[in-house]
Amino acid sequence: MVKIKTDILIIGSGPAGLNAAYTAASHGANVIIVDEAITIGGQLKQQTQILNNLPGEFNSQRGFSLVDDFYERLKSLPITFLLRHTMIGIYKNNSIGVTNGKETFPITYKKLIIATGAAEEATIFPGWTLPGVMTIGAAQILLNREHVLPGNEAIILGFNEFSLEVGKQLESCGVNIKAIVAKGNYDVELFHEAKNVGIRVVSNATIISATGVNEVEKVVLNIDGIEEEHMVDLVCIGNRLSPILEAFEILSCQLAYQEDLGGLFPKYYNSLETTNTSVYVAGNAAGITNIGGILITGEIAAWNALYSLELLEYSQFKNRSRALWEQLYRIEESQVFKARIAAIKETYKDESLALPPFVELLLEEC
Amino acid sequence: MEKSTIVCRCEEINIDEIEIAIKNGAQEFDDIKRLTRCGMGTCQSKICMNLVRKIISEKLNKPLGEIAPSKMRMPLKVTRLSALTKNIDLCIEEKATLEEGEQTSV
Amino acid sequence: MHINEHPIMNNHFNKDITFTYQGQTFIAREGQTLAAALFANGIKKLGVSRKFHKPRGLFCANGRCTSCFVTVNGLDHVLSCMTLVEEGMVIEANNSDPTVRSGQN
Amino acid sequence: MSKRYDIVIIGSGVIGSSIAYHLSESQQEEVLVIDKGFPLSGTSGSTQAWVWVHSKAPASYGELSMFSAELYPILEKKIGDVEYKRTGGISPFFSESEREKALMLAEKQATVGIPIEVLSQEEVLSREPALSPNIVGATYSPIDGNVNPFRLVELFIRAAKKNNVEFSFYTSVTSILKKNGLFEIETEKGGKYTAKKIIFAGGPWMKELASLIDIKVPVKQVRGQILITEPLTNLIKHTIAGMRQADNGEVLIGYSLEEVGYDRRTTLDIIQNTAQMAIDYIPSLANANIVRAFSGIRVIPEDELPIIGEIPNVENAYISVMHSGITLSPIIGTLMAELLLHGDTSIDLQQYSLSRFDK
Repeated sequence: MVKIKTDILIIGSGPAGLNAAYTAASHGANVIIVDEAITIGGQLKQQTQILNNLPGEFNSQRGFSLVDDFYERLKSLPITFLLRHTMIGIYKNNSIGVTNGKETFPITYKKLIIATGAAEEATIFPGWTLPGVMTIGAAQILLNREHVLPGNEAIILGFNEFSLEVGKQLESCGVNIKAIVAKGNYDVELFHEAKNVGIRVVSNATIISATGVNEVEKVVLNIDGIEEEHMVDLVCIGNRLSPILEAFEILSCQLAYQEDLGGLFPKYYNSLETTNTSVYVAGNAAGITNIGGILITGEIAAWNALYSLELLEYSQFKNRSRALWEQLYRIEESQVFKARIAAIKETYKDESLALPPFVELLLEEC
Repeated sequence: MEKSTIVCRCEEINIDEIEIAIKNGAQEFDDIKRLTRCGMGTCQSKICMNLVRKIISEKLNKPLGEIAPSKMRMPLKVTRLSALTKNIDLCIEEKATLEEGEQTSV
Repeated sequence: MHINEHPIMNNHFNKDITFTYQGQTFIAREGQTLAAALFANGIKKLGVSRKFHKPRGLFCANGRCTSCFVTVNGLDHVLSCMTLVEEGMVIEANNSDPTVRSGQN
Repeated sequence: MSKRYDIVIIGSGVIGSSIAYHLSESQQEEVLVIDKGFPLSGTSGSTQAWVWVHSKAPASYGELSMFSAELYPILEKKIGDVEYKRTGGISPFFSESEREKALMLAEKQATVGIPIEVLSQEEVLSREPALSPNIVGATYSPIDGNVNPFRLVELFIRAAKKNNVEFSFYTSVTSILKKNGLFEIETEKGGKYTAKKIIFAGGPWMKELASLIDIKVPVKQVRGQILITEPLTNLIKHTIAGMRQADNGEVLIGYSLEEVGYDRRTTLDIIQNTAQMAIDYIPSLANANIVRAFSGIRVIPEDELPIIGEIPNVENAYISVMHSGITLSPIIGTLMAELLLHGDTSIDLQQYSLSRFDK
């Protein structure tokens, strides 16, 4: 019979979960980190681009090497990794139920940090269910994690920083990107970047259909009213991300909505505690942001969990907490930070609580 | 977009079927789910939830933020029954048994 | 196709293994997922949908969409994107609803 | 301005919808059905939906259930395919000591014509080979079956709408006053309706609803948690006490009963327990994937028998609340339509009157 107890339980071993684990374990907390994947790192494992916006304590590096970096930091700390374990639900006493596919058992915790990250939104069109049509994240996983070529001739649907980055990575491995399809307005700077590397971006364009017998063979685009056909064996859907909500929902955390945070997300305070006491949120699950924001929110959640476990002195906690929020303000896209602070303000309002002066200050600043 | 375009990959429910459900009074994802089986398949609406919410928002002219998400169910991922049976002696306080067949039927 | 020389990353696979799909033998790298091993061998269609029997394959690669189910060693509906390939694995396409058989684990 | 109706039904679950449909068949009355939510968001949408007769006690209640089951084929001809299947019902037992009880049940139910066989182990396993060899016997009746509750409620509503019944969903009733012999109904949305007659079909929410007219209805809420497998190839032919396989191949499994008010959450405690029960009954289910668990709040009257008919001391007010609403909806709809349109019923409902609790 498995019976597991811990101070801090973290769901998700992506950058937010790892940074939370590092912070928590290096201040004396027992930590269990649960992830359904085979190795730690979440979506960072297949990021080959050099990450900008890393907080000061991290060296500028590529995503997959940051995972190795974390591995080195974490291996001597009191952290239990439960990889290939999936959180599937909760027990009546609020323990988290985890399965490894063979058995299911509860983990009891004092504080829970949920860092389940984000999921890629789909884009629908006739033929989007064909094999060979996949999310751009899936194509990147094949390419960089599995070292498998996802196709030879590709169309990318959706023009944004990430879809262009993966487009470049695909090209560098020999995939011919026939076009990136941009719906309407796009970032001029991004357009020039694409142009510089020789990737064609078609604007004011949509996909009419993807067809093929057993897998995708052809797509028809509508570019500014003119139809264009392409023979392809790969269609990548490069839509936006939205926070993964399942765990929060079954924990009865209330949800809120902010367009700039990626849609629905769990309501939280400036402690990153959700409306379910002792449940914290970190990383993209708390609103879609950049890698810096992901790492910092992981640390903020951990500091607050530590403080409420009385593992920190007040002054130590207060100073670091403040510094982290200021760092977040500097590192995050301003509209993301604004949306986050607005969301926190809403949470206090909904719960009829006074806004802490510090948050008020941040509100003024942005 | 063609009305026959699939929205729910698992149960293969298309735009048309969702719009009909909305016409019949459905306002939330779960209303549509119960009428059409959209989101009831193996992925449990993880892929179609926001697609459907967007259709509802457009059809009813309501902000996306006001369209409730589908109610997520345990287990959060498909799980073998055999994996669920192990370790059950832990927290069960009231042993739930069935005396008469009709008791779970309504 | 397997990528032998990745432009940025070192090759983190060091062993080849074999598996069968629909009775045919293929080579994978130890450490790859089933979905990737199949994809590398040109197998994109992993099965058909329930209602209209349309082809299905890898879509999200993160265990969420359940489009990549295959049968592994007789056990139906295994997520190929979340399962590592193993030497000698017998993999079959997901062309009908799963059948539960006794005597498996 | 308030809109006038002959009959207002509160509750659009399987019972309210069935009554609405059966009332509408004669197309004599103007009928409105009000529901606080959307159809199937409550109890009727969270059930295994057995049409279950054979173990219903006392025998007179079993008989009412049997009459209802017999109406299903006729109902399907009128409202459309509700995936009704008379699969036969099997209620297995695991120890020889239970055989005695089974024989007594068979004897009692025979008095009202419910056919029950008490099967030996070989007979059970030959009828339903997927069942566990640990089963020593079972009661079996050919009258039991199941139905698709989503189709059933949807088609009741569709047929009623065709006959000009009006429905108002997402409408909570906030007050009911009786003035000059008419019921004045106000809703949260600000709607006002008057009705000559009113029917309460609020299922588990009946207590709160009835309090609007100062009536006490002795019912309790009981949560049942149900597991669903992904669709499987044919495995189970019969409706088995605790589980059934739906038309699309999903196996529904549920045994739990908990009194937790209106809390509709599921818990892994019950889910894991239910999973064990499923494998105890059908060992090969071990390899099936569970895709979801859900719960429904069942309503169970204090003496477990339906409460049907006129509400004592409130003229023109009626009630229909019961457990096993799926099984009973065809007969309840029929009888309530008779009662409201003709003032009398073809089956005596005296034993199901709300007044029985006054004693």
